[in-house]
Amino acid sequence: MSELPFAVTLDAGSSRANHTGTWRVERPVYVDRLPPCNDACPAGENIQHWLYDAEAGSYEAAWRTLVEDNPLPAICGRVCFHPCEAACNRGKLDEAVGIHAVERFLGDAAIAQGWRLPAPAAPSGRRVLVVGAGPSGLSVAYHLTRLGHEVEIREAAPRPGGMLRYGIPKYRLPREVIDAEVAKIGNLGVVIRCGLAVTDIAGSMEEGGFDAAYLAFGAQLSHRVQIPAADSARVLDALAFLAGTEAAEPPAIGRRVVVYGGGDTAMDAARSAKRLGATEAVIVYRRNRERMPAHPVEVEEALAEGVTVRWLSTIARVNRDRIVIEKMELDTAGFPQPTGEFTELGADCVILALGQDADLAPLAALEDVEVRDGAVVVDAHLMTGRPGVFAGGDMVPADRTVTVAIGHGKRAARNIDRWLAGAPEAAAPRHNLAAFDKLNTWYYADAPRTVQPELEAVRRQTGFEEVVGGLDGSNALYEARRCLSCGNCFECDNCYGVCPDNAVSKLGPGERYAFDYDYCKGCGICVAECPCGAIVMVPELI
Amino acid sequence: MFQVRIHGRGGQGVVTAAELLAVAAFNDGRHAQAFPSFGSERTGAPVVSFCRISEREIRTRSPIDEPDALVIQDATLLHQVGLFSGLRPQGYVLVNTKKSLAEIGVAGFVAELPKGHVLTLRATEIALQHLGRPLPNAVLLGGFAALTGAVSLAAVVTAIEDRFSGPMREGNVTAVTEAFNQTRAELEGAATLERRSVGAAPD
Amino acid sequence: MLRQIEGSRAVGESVALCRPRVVCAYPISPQTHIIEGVGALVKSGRLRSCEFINVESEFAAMSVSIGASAAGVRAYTATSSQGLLYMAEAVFNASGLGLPIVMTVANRAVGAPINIWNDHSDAMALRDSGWIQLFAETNQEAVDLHIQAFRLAEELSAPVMVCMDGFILTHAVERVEIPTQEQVDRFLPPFAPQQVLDPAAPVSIGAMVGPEAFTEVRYLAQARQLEALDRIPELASEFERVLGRPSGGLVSAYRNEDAETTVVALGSIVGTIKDVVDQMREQGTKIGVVSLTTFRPYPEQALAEALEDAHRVVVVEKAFAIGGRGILGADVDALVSDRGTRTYTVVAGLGGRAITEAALRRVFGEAIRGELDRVSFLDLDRGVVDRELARMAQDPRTAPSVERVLRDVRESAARIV
Amino acid sequence: MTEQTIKFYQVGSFAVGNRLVDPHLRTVQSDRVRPNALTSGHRACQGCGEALGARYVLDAALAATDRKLVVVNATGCLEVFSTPYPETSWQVAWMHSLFGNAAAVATGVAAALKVRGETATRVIAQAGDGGAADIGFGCLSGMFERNDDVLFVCYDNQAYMNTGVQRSGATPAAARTATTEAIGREPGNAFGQGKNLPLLAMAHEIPYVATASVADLHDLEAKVERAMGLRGARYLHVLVPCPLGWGSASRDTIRLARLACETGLFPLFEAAHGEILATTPIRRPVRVEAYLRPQRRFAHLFAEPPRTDDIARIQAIADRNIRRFGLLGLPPEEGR
Repeated sequence: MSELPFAVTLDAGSSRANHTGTWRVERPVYVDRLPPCNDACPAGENIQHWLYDAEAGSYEAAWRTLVEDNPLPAICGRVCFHPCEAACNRGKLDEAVGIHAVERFLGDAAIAQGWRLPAPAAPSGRRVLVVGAGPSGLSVAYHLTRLGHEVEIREAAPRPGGMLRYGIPKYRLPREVIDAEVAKIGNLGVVIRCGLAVTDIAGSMEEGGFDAAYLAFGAQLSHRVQIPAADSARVLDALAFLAGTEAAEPPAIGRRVVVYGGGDTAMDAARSAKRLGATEAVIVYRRNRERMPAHPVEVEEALAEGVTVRWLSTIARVNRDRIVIEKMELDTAGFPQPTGEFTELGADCVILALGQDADLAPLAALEDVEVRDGAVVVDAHLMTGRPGVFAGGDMVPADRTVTVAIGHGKRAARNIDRWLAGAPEAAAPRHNLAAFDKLNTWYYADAPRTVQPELEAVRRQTGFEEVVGGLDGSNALYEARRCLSCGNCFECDNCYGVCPDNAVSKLGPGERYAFDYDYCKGCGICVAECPCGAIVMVPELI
Repeated sequence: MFQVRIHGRGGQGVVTAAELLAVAAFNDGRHAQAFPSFGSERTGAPVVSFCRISEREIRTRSPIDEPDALVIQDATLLHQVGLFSGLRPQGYVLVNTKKSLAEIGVAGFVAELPKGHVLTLRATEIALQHLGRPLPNAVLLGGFAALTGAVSLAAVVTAIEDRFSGPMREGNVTAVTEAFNQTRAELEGAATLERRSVGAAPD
Repeated sequence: MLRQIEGSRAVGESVALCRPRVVCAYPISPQTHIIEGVGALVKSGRLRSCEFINVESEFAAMSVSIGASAAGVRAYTATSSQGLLYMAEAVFNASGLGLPIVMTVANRAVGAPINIWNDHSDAMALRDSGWIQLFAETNQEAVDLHIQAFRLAEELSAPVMVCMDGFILTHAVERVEIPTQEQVDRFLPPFAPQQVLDPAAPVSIGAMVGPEAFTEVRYLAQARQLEALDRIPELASEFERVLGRPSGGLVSAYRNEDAETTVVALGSIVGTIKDVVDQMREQGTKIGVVSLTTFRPYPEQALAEALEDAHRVVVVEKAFAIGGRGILGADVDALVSDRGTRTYTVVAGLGGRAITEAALRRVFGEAIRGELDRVSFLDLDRGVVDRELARMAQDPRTAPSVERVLRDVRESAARIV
Repeated sequence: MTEQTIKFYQVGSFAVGNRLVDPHLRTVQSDRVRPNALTSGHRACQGCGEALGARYVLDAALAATDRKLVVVNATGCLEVFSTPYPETSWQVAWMHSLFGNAAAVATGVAAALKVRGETATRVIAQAGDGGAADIGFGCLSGMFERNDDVLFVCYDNQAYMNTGVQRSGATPAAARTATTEAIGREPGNAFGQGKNLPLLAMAHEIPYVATASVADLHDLEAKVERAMGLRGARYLHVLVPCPLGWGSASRDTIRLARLACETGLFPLFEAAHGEILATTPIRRPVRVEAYLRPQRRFAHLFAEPPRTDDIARIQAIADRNIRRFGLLGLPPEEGR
């Protein structure tokens, strides 16, 4: 073929010499946003990240990502009230991703597969005393050990777990799960000494050569109220009762049990009573359902199991086989006020579940540790007034939940580490939140949440078998894949595909994409069509 | 140069006749030029076609307004104005009819033409007899050959054989030959009276 | 092989011998027999590996040819009159893209009033389309010019239009020498396109060219046409060598040596003029005729040489630039007037009006005696025109004059017949 | 259940690809080394739907034909913005002849390829709605009727955009263009019978007719692949929003294409030999207002007082499509 006709015929692809990027007044930029689930997690888990691993079927990788923040996934997956799911953007689309179910699946898989927690860093030569082997103590011990510090946990109870073991019934949290995850932490070299109550903190640190201490002995004293009662009346406190269910010889409660209180412990007590053979388990609560502190799920499960509730009632007196109840009414401020109306209710036993207090006696000796409203005062780094002594969990002012306690442990570990190193705090910058309005949900296929199998009601009332079952491999994958990856690129190729100017380069698996600003005209289609809101337009600085 | 004008109606093969005549002349080793009266004629409408025959190359493209011969395929055209216009004094006329010249009443027009230059031929009848179809055009060329001697019978037959196939071919060849012989006979009949030779070569 | 054959069929044979690979057919008189002929040769298998496509319009006919040519095969089509104008846009496009398409134009008048008969209005309307335009005097020349046209088009990457008079040539049955395939193959090599749509070596054909380069594109097109002025005579002589017959070229002169009066014309009318020249020479008139086989590119130099000794030039042409003057006439006048040569334009044969030898003898005589208008219409019916002009003078708002003139002509015709 | 068989819920079937989707299930556009038949540096407006559509269709066709493809382009935006001397954005064998003759030129190319025995090389003709529905319809219909081996793709942006947004035979009712101003008693384009090119193509009973949208890439690519798998005349009608002509935000190009389908105003379907084979059901039905409101060419419908009557007529058109094509997953209307 001879020379091409001048001008009329052109060689292919020559327009790349024409840099249309100069037309642009705004430029697209890739960003990472903070997913609502991560934002809401008290333990500071990178939930989206471990779901990203899980959705690829890489369960061990997912578990490893998970335990970067929380060493107790099998436990949290069962007992955490998962604020992450309340925050999940998918909830606005169909239903929230069943994050806790996947977490539990990963935790259980780790137990079944015998995956080991990441090995500790090189020994720092520093020793830290942890008081209390509850979730917070276990968490801090784990993180400190990974940082290379030597940790010893002292626990007053005969076995580790604290409220996990003595506050939560086994039908919600099987004990072998506690044992397995505690064992993983023990395997890292954490020394856990049970049946050893610490009464003299300073002395113990001195004698044990500890450079710092973390106090997490929780709140195990049941709150006491004065109720007129006949000598013959049988009155128990909830924590003792629940702890008793752990013992070989469970406490005698009779057929008709009244539980006084409206928190989760009240629910646990009532449901446990049922399991111990009570034909009636009646909860007496002074306010109405809306104002009940117990977690709704707990209430529903309790009612489903035949527990009944007397709303707007207080116990005026306890007799041998019956109690007197006074009707209440809420004032404008929502506080219950007596009405003077009384009724009676048959009861072989009354269990008081009116909240717990921390036993702060051991702190009395530490004059520089301030105690206010029955809680230890700590600074932003969870350090008490006494340098090197930190505190967390139920004994500091915060929500008293397992996950919050675990979160305290993680934070405290970082802070103790810095304190030991004498390093200043280096606060990591937080990304902007990936709110629902940042998403283009068209690109997400419809996928309803998987329902975890539940133990049928009859079997629930006859034993302490675990009520809620777990996911299997396939539906865990399914559930993980329901994640919208809010605010963070998951390489769907949309931007690469929808650019009319081929101004997006695909960098390959895990490498995401790059804009070619030589050609990008700034139309913004990539921003509009990004499913997860990981691109923003910023003005060109001309 | 010998120039022929053929009159007929659309569908009677007027144009074909001129072409066959040209091919026949070509077969005789002469130059020939056949062309229709260009236009979009429809069946039944009066149609004219032309043919020039010459010893030399024919260059002119002008219409034939002074023909040496007229072939009239359809007697109903006879009284059309200008049918005989431009006919040379020594010209020939061949009319397709079974009637006599007197009967068709053209005596007046052809009075001054030489004796034996005006003949009638029952071409349609002959065509029906040999082709089973009223297609007089080829048949008339047989009579034309005999009347004018402008082309040989053999050349006409060859032209027909090249042009047609099957029964049309056979039928036309027979018909043309019969037409030629009839005409020749008719002329000879006249000649015995007139002592006149026929088939004079064209100028 | 020497045959007594209709012009259209002869051209069909000739085109087939050139082995076109894509042929488009759309009927229009008087072109139709040509494309029917080619179609029959494809159907019968005599013309092999050729796509014969019945298209929906002349516009499509040229467009399909454009695509085929751009895809690297030899493409051919034929048309007339309204058809040529209907495809006009594509005609310009083919030359602009430098595609060597060959097209026969069976010349016919352009309406309204609709008229199927011969003149050159159609070809002249596309005079500036960038195509090379060749005019055939005889059917023999028409046959030969097509063979040369493909060679010329493909050498220059420019389309060629072979013009032949509708009916007068297309429907005339006369003696024509049809070359052998072997002869044509020797003269016409296989098509080697300058550009081709090839997925393996992609290019973009038909870019948009702005003011910065459009002039240059046009200049190069002109250069290509001027190149044709050199190639056409060379090809003509090579053609004679291979096929043993002179044909084509730029201009051809007949008895023009020592001629004081030279007639210039295009196409089949030249034959009639030659007879008239002979007749007038016999009376001692020094007259000759020069015909342009190549009209575009305009063979300025060759024509100028042919007209060097003429005292006067009479241009007989079958077209007229309404509002202007003769088209060929103007070209010729521009060429010779500065030497003081007087030129006359005789517009003749419009819409198939017969051009008689007598009429030609008359106007040539008038020209020689200096009695001829610079521009005149041969055999114009003055009566009709004068009556119409008079009527228009009285009432400017009458029906289109053209209709009236036609009616009068019909009336007078009825009186004659 | 094995991993492959699990649908990837972050993407479903709407996005253009994903790290966990099987390679064979990914779109051509998601390929890191896709052909880019129309490459960077072209002069299309920001957010040009036609530039997208052309790349989507031709890349898919190149993939389906092992890159043996010739493209014929009618005059129009696509041609002007892609090939201004001295640069061309095409990376395929491409030619432009005229506005109205793309189908015929393609016929010529196909015929040439046939006689050259290069039957593996396929031909696509592409034009805007003007070059297909109006000035080019004669040639298009002829190509259909002869069943020439050409896929004709119409990138429908519903007006003559190249010349400054004038009405075409494909301009929707009530739309404002430079020649159907939004003034007077009947503002915008009149409510006529419309010129439904896909149905006209079906009337030719050619082997394949389909409609597609730049908002549903999997669907579009599947249709191109299907079309390239067939011989004879095929027709693909792609809706390509034009930010300039529609008066929409450049970032909304794909969103509007999506809404056109979800309202029922632009039904997605496939037909063979004149009979509808399949329709792509509407996923999340919406009223036409959602589609009309973001476009300035319909702004007069929402002025004071709003033209509820016209909006209702447009909704009726959408409803008829939904009935006729069974766009809600119901069987297509009988005796269509």
